[in-house]
This record gives sequence, C-alpha cells and structure tokens, in this order.
Amino acid sequence: MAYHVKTAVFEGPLDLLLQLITRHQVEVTSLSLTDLVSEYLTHLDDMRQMDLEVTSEFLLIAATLIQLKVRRLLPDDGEVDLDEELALMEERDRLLSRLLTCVTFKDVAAVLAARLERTNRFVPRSTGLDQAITPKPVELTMPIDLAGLAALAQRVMARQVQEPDLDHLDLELPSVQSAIDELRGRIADAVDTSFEELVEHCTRKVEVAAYFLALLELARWGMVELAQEDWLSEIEVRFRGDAQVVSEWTR
Amino acid sequence: MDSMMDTLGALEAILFVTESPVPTAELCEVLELGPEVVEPLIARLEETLNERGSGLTVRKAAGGWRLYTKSEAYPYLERFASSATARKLSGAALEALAVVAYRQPVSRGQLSEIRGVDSDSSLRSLERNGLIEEAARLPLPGNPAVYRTTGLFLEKMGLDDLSQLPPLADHVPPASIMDALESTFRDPVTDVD
Amino acid sequence: MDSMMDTLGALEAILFVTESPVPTAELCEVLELGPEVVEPLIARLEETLNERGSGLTVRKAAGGWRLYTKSEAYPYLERFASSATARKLSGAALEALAVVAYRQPVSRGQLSEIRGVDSDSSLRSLERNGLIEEAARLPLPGNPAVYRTTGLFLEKMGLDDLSQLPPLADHVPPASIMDALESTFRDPVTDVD
Repeated sequence: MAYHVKTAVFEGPLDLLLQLITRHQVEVTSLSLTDLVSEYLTHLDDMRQMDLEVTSEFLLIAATLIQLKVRRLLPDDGEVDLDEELALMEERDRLLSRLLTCVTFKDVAAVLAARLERTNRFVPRSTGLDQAITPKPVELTMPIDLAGLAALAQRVMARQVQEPDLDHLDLELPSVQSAIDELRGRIADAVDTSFEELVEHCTRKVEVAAYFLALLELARWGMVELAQEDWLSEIEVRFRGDAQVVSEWTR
Repeated sequence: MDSMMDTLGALEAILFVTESPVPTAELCEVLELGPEVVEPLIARLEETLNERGSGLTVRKAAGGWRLYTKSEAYPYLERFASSATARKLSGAALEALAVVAYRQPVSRGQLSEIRGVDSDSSLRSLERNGLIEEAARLPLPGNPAVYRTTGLFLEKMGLDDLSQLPPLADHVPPASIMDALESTFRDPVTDVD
Repeated sequence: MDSMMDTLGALEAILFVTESPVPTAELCEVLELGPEVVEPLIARLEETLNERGSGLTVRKAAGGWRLYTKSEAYPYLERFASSATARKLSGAALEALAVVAYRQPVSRGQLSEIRGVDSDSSLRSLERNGLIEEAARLPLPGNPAVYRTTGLFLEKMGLDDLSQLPPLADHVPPASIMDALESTFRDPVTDVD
C-alpha cells in the first residue's frame, strides 16, 4: 500500500516556499534570498531524513533558488552570459507567477469553503418520489453509451483500489496521540521492526493511518528512523535510544 | 409559544429529511421532549399542514412517522416523474449502474464500499427507472437485498445479454505515470486571470 | 381560490420529491401554468412556510427550485442523523475544488502544477462526493481525463451558474504579500540591465 501523506507543516514545494516567505514577512520587512535558500534546503534535508519523497518539483524550485542566489554573488562587471541571464529571469518569473496563482486559489478556496459551510445547513430531502409513482420506462434515454459505462465502471473500481483516501483524516484522527504513546512503549522494546508489524493489530484503514502519522511524528522528533526501499516494500522502523526531542524549526 | 413553533419546525425538518419512518421514542430523544409533548406536536403538525393546503402530510408507517405527499398531488407527481429533472440519471446513479452491471448481483453495502459513498438514493433512482431490480435477499441480519440489471437495461444499452458488456482492463496506469506522460505535452501554467 | 390552493400544494409536493432543483420552465409544464402564475406561486409558498413557522424553506440554486430544511433546524438534524449532515472536505480538497471551478476543464496534471502538489486523492474525494466529474479524455498518451464541476457543486454552493462564482481577481494577494514575494526574488537580479 502506498501512503500519500502531507507533513504536518506544509503541503508540497510551493506551499513550503510560501510559508517560509510569509512567516518571515511578519518578522522582518524583507526576507533575504540567502536565508530563504538555506531554509528551503534545510527542509529538503529533513524530508530526506524522514524518507519522505523529495519530488523533482522540490528540486526544481531549489535549483531556481540556488541559481538566483549564485547570480547575486557574482560581481556585476558585465561578464554575464545574456542568454543564461534571460533564462534565469524567465525561470524566476515563472516561479513568482506560480506562487501568486497558488496564493490566489488558496484565498478563494476559503471563500468557497465558507459558502459550502453555509449552504450545507440547508438540508434537502434525498428519498425521491414514492415507489408508487413510476414513470414509463420507455421514455428513458440513457445519457451514457456502452463504452462510457465500461470506462465509468473501470474508474469507480480503480478508485477503490487506490484507497486509502486520507483526505478526511484531519477530522477523524483523534487517536494519533494515543498511537504515539503506544508506539513509544512498543518501539523501545522492538529496536528493529517494520511498520507492517506495528500495525498488525489494526483492523481499520483509519487506524493504520493514525499509526503512520504517529510514526512520522516520532521520526520528526528523531526517536525513530524510517527507511523504505521503494514504495512497495516494507517500511523499516529503527528505534534510536539516544534521541532528543527537537523542534522542527531548529533541526 | 415561540419555542413551541421552533420544535414544530424541527419536527417537520426531521420528518422531511428522514429516509425511513421515525418512531416516537426517537423523536422524543432528538427533540429532548417527552411523549406527552411530542405526540400532540405530531397531531399539530398534521393540522397545520392541512390548514395551509400543503401538498404534504404526516403519516404513521412501519411504527414511525414521516412526511409524505398527499394523494391529491399524485396526478401532478406522475407528470413530474416524466420531466427532464426527474428522469435525469445523476452522475452518482450512473456510477452505481456501472458497478451493478459489472459486479452483479451486488448488495447496497458492497456497492457503497466500492463507490466510497452511500448509494441508497442512487439505487432507488435506478430501480424506479427500471434499470436494476432486486435479485435476491441475503441470509444475513436485516436481509439485505442484492441487485442486478434488468432487461430494460440491456435494451437501453443495445445488448443481447450481459456477456456482451465490454471487458474491463486489468489495471489502469498509476496516476504518476499518467501525469508524466501528460506533462510532456502540456502547456506551461497560465497566469492568474 | 380553491384551485389556487391546489396548485400551491402540488408545487410543494413537487419541490418535496425532487432530487435536484427544478427549473421554473419545468414547473410551468408540470403545473400547466405560465411563469406569470408560477413565479408568484413560488414566492407565496415561501411566505406560507415562513408564516407558519415551518422547518422548511424554498431555495433557488443551480437554476432551479427545491425544498430544504431551514438552517435553524440544523442542530436537530445533526443530532438526528449524521448521514443527513455533510462530511467536511479537507483543505487540500477545497483548494483543488477551487482550481477546478475556475479553470475547468482541467486535467490532474494541470491541477498539480497549479497547486504544486499531487492532487490525486483530492480529486477522488471530490468525485466521490459528486462535486466534480470527468468532462472528457484528452487525445494524449494515457488519455488523461479533464474535470469539471457538476450541477451538485452549483447547488451546494448556492449558485445558479458558474458566472456567479466570486471573481478570482478579488483574491489576488494584497500588495504587501506581492511586495514580499517580488522583493525577495527580484532585487538581486534587477540591477543587471
């Protein structure tokens, strides 16, 4: 099973960059590019240590940031390659435009959410017509053809295979804390184990997910090391007795 | 008197959304009132509905209460049943139909598990349109029904029998591969409008 | 006057049984009345419901009319049946929904590019909830799907059509955030020319 997880702090490379920028905006008037680059790279390191997938998307953004930083360190004596310079500026503008688009949609999503919330309080009836009232079936025109029906069946069933859908977890995970507590006890005895062993007793997907998030949290605190050969193989869990709990920002 | 109107409205709302008749005891619990208050309240709701010439009425069935349409409204509802809105199979109903076609006989529970959402109203709409029917009852608690497609379904899809349904591929490529393929052909992202 | 009450009741019965909003034109057809009669009739139904402290109300959405419980009844319904009350969408799913709403038809790849993160599970959750649907398949390798919002999306948003979505331009970040972004990225390189 593949577990797609967003870490507690940010969702994806753009979101990480946005958070770094807006967080600093509160503290200082302008964020230095150097700080931004090093913080971004620190986060990628953290992700690697947790064995979270650092996608090419993260690396592309990091590469652009580094190039921008390098360009700034170069003496401005006219020795620049104009083509390279233009390409870099294009890359920079593209990143900026993506950030703006991302912020814009985040903002409008909040408005849509509020609308949805308000409208949800008006509940319709979904029971339909009385069974006694039936239309003449001959009048029915099918809005779908045979190929469409097959494609639809395929998609619905694939959706099931691709579970678990962790989308609603932030509402349904009262048990992450207790999973953490429980794991802290068990892992100390186990030394070397696997995620699969740790969740053997779980009967529901949502429990497995709770344990997974708990394990990520322990990894973030440095209490366990996680490793996985590829996304199909077992997740190995190693207990680190000497670990101290550290803040995610200071690591 | 004001709060009395509130509970009357709440009672009506509950009997409106419910999918099956609600026993008095359950109404008492939800409204946090005793049966000596709730029973007259139900009678009062029925009166109010009659007084204002509503198309709805409260009826007792299967040990509980529910709102129903009045029988005088049937001629209109029959006409409505043939209207575009009533005939339109929702996306949810089509999904349910696709699954029933390939997985029949299938119970409501299995269907809901496959689709990941409650499928009650989809099944009702398909049944009402004559596209699926109950095939049997399972010997399980509550005797759940299993459903199959009908002759009308075959006719509407232009099939002689179910063996002519197009086969489903064994698997679909994972999303990441689809994305990689697609991004090769994709335009760069456009700016905010 | 008597027959007027009848049509009022019939209208209520139709808006009671329907499973999606009914356009005025269709109500005219079923009731065999012109819009000049039906429109005031709808207003009159809403009035009557309010006057007698009903738990129900008429609302317009997705280009049609339907009966809903009043929002004041919601706390009772939450207590009555959690299934009647909606599940909350995650923040990620809401963001994906916003992108689909404004950029439809949009593919998963385009969506991921805009959000900077894989949106597969969000799309599945939105599709399962009937808020988006596949609009078409692109003639590209792997036949990626493009998605659009559904009628249910409009109904749930309380919109008549997509043109009523709040203008995206109103949500472009304020100058302060733009400045922070721009100054971080631009200053080092602007002195080039």
